[in-house]
Amino acid sequence: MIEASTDALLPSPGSRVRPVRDPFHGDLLEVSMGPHHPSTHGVFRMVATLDGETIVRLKPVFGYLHRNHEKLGESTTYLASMPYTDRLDYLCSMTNNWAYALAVERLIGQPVPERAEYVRVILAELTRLLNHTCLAGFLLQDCGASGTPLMYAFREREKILDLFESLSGSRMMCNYQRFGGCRVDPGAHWLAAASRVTEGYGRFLDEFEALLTGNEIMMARTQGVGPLSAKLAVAAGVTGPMLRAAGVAYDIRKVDGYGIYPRFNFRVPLGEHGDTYDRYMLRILEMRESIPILRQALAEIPAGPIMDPKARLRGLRPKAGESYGRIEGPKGEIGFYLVSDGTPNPYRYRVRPPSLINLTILEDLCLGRTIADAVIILGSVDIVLGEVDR
Amino acid sequence: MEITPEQKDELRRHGILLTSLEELYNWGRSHSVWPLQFGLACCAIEMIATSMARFDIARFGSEVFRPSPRQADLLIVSGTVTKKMAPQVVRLWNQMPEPKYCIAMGACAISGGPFKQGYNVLKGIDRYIPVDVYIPGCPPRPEALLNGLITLQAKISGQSISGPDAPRHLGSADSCEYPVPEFGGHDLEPPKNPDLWQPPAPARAPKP
Amino acid sequence: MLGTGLIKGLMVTAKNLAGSFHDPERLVTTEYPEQRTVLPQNYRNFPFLVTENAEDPMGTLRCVACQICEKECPPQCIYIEKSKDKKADAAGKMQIYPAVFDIDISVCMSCQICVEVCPFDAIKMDQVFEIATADRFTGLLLDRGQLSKPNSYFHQIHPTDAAEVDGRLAAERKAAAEKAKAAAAAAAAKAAASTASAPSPVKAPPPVSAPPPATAVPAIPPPVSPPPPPSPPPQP
Amino acid sequence: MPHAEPWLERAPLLLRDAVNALLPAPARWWVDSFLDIAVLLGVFGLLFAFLTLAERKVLGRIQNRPGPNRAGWGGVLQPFADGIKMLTKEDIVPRLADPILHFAAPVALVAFSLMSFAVIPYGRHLLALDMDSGVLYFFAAGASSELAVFMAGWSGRNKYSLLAAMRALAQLISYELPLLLSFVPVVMISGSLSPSAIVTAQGGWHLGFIPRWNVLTPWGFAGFAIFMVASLAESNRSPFDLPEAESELIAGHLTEYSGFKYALFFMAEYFGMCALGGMAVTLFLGGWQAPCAFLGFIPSYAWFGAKLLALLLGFIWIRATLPRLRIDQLTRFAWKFLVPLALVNLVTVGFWHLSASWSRGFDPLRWAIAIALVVIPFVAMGRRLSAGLGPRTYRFAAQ
Amino acid sequence: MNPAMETPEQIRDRLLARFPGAEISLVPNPAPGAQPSLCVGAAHLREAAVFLRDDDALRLDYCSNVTGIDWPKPGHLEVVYHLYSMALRHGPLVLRARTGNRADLVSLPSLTPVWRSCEFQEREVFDLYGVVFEGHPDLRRLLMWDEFKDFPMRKDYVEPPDYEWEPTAHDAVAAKAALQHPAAAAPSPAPSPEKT
Repeated sequence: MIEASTDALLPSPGSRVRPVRDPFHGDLLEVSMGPHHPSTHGVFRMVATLDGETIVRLKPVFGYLHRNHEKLGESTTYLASMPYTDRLDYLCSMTNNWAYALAVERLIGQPVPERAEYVRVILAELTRLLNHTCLAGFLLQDCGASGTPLMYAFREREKILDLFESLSGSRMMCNYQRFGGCRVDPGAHWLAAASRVTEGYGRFLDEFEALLTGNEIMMARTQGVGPLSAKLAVAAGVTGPMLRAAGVAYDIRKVDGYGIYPRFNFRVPLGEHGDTYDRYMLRILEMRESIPILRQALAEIPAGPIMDPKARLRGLRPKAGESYGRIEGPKGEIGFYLVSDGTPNPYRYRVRPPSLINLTILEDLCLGRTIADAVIILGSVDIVLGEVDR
Repeated sequence: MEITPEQKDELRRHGILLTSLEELYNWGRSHSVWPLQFGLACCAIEMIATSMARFDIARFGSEVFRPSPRQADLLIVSGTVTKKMAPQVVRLWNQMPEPKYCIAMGACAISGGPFKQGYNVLKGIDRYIPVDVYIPGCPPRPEALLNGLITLQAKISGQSISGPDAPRHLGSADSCEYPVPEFGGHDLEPPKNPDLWQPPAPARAPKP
Repeated sequence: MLGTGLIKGLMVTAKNLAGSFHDPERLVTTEYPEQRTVLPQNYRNFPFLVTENAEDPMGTLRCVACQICEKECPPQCIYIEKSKDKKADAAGKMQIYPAVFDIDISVCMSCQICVEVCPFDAIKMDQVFEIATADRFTGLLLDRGQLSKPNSYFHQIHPTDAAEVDGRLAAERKAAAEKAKAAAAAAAAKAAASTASAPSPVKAPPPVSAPPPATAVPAIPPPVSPPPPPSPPPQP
Repeated sequence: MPHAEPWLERAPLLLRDAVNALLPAPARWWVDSFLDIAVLLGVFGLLFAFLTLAERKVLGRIQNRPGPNRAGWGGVLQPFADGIKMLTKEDIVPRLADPILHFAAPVALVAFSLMSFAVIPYGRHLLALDMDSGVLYFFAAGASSELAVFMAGWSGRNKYSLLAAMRALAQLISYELPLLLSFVPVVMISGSLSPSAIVTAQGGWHLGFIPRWNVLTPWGFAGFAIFMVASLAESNRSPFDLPEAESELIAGHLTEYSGFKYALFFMAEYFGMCALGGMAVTLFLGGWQAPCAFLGFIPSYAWFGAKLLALLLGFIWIRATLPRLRIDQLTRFAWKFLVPLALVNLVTVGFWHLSASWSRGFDPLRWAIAIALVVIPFVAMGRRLSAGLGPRTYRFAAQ
Repeated sequence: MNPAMETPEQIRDRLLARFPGAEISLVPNPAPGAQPSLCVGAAHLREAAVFLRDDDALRLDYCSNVTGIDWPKPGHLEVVYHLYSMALRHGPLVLRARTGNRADLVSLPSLTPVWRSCEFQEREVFDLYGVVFEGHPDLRRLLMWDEFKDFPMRKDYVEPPDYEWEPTAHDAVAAKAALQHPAAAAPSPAPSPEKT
């Protein structure tokens, strides 16, 4: 364990940092959780200062998975960055693909055929199911359930992964979307398989909720733990289910209406307390809302080309300019900001990482709580280190 | 009297189990490889998937993912090791008790993989710690990890506990502590462990 | 409340415990080394080079060393050196061929971009994933010999793709042959001796039906790619 | 039993007599004791080995997978592979650790949990040590394990271990009280602290077919439930596995233990589980008594074993399902819920004892009052404990 | 869908009216989206940001994205903020700020006091580009370790020499390796490989 670095630790504006006691007083214990810790979801590190088991200061430390995504994006072509986006948030490669494709399409003014838009919606919603399922499993694992919810979650995840694999060729690193459409056409066979998975998902959610949602221990652990106020959430740029759990109705699918989302009829669930339980339940509810979207998309998907015939695969040289494409990823707003200088490589390739920005308020949520709470609060933020550190 | 493997097979066929201490030792080790619960990046998700119901690494007795390195036998380096993370990985390796094994899972752990040109990415964990099995793939399928585990089990079973081929931990001179790199102003110091990492000379000069 | 939630949860697990003995939905394990999941056709792991003929893999590589894949490969794990000479390909047309074609699978990210950008259908994705090895340096650098696999293998792992590719190639070759024939006829009609048909574009090799001119063409002995010989390290 | 005991029932006695016959009288006491110890160690050692396997298998089945099945036939040899590996692992003692305590903690823990095995009556004739106050001895031995856990957590010089040690102390002391209170009713009813007497008192059948086990009375059921919850906590099992909370404290007090010392902790945990399960069987489930008269031909130790295994399976089942509590909730649960319930249960059992002389016709009334005495405090205190918690309804954004 | 927001031109004019003398210019964007951005001088950046956040017609309460860009050509570092409004559900407005140069005049006022979401992102820009944000509550390196001296996302950053084993080296890698191993990249490496 490395000691925390220097103490330039003034409270952030708006945070409820309690004044830290004199460090020479000697009654505080500093625990470095991570980068190798079972429930930091990767190589995240929190330096927690404890008074007993109560957290009086908690500083996240990043960068243990900083693999220079943005630098690499500047040194490769636009197309070559696509497979790298898979590895950002490695649970949701399809939505990352989409956000990146959207940014590039805006940069070069590339239309997308109707069928591809539908396929993108289907894949994005499947990704949402997958991500939220995994999150629920991991969160309950952090609560101390010994593997069972996670196992059930991964059992269902495998079904979606099978879909992804048979469509794109890879379980996790799909690299499926292209500027102006998608790579291969999902046949009728695949769409039928997707329908089967969609129809079976409600049953799984029922079972999963029966397992632990009504569980008294689970409620005691999560209700009232780490409440996030709407005001702080907006100021801190929190997005995604975390923001909506705090009661702010802001879903980019509704606000931006990117792709063909305005055609879909779905509701946006909102939390009231903004606590860990709300964050967990919001994900469950969003999954339940994703099912009708999937159903509608699978029923309405038109025939037609999957790629814009004029779209170019190689040799993309956008004119100098910039664009920002963002979508509602499962974790929040995933955005790509591209600056082109007319060369085949982006001049600046920036990823707006929802997980990193959602972590801004981690300390605020954890102060005054115990280590056990910090673990589940972190779990409910839903981070993936590939995206936090990039 | 020396017994050849053929004779032993013959005896086994007749129902006579002939087990040496060595075999028993290797059998025990190879069927009880407990991995460290240690995920780095994308491959970690596939590692988790391997321990889940569909693939079930438990069948090989390896589902006991221990969170503390003190109780683990196997370090699965599952993902990109950044330079910021490398000292911790080496430290974890040093904290594990012998006999211990290391699997480099996925391209990043082997060589830095797709991210090897990054400034903060270690170009292969074998620069600092000895790796027993390399599993290429990005990420390797869970089956590929199982295959790597089987390869490792075969490797353990093939070890002799004496003689020049004895595994590292049975040689007395070795301290089994690997130097932990330190953060420097521009890179890790040292950037590699020269005792471990001896790449063959480059096959060719870079293209002009 | 009052423990009903706990009991509900216990019932779920009990159902799964009982179900694991009779319901395949509740015992989903594929016992890997003995049983295998059927890999979908689209599954990709590492690239391989398609050869037309299993008998003579080095002589019938589809690859013409155009180096597009090398340029487009995101992690830059392909290394190609063009041959200095030309050699007849499977269709008998003289082509440049890759004197060296290495893929470092310790770097490859299985993204399939090389396959997408290849105009010759020469590189495709393999499905072999059981390649765990203890050999760091030579075991993970695949050379031309290890990479080349016959078209029949491609048919075996990606039947739909392979049929499509074969159809396309056959059509192209046929078109090229007709074009060549027409050109030849025109040329003959003109009887202008000096204008031989220019080298046709790479996309249009001669018809596949043409007999492999293995004897007619002064074939260079198929260069068996040697393992990269060591040379003194240039770096400190 | 009116008829002669079956051969199997007497088998242990016969074995002992056979051994004794070979020995001179002065050596008999020593040999008998050694025999007891050896059998206990052997049986529970094997039970420990196969319990780990069973846990992994059952957990696997609950999680839709088969669990270990490669080592040996269908995985039976898995524990032995683990054992061989554990025995041959390097034993690391951190440089800053207290080496003596670091060594003593696992040894003491196993020793304490083994001591508790002495007083449990495993069968009609199977009891290592027949003490008049065996139950007290049992809980005294069990309580000592707190010391060992604290030793383990403190000696490793690891922050996580230290936190775990603190948690362990808080947890184990909190749950000693409900554990002890929950068996007082049994003592009140059977009038003895001797385990064998308690088992004997549970012999026979109501109405000819309902066994007179303590668990089949209102107070007995409540006591049994409290006892089981408290023993889950005492043996650090999920949902009370806070000291080694994996997702929070790495491995808690075991963080710095490797090799066989770690295996000893593991062993102690399972021994503790077996001992507490065995005591629960003794106190509430009629010990070695058969549930029906006509099943009396099955030897008593088999009944004991079956009941013990059922309880252990329950432990595993619970572990597979429930998440973990937080330390403050854990202690609150003990002090504000279990202890008051256990105290109320004393009232219930007092009433039960006093009303024993009521005539047959009042039996339904007697049961109703006793059940009310159990259920009403349970509901009242449960509501208070879970005040503010509950399922929620969610609203949806208009746009 | 986004309700209409004032155009950047209108916003610039209102800002100029509110802060006379402030350096505020419109940066055109030739891409098809063609949304120009506002470049605000460091002196008035904080006030302009507060105005944008609190103005009733704008209410840009959500700073989504903070990007650093290195421009060695004109010779400055640039920080780009993408602003949205959660209250009025419109956006984005792209706000830019530029440092004086890339060597010593690299400080800009921090916008973390205005939008808390800038906290980590500004730290990241500081870490990777070396822009010093004045008034940031906790300006430390975010991703790299504290002892690190370089700013790796700048265009002129040179990576440390660790390209010992590059079996497929070419192009960019080769260029990097050549920088680090001049001997290997010399026109005629003495022991040339077997290439014919």
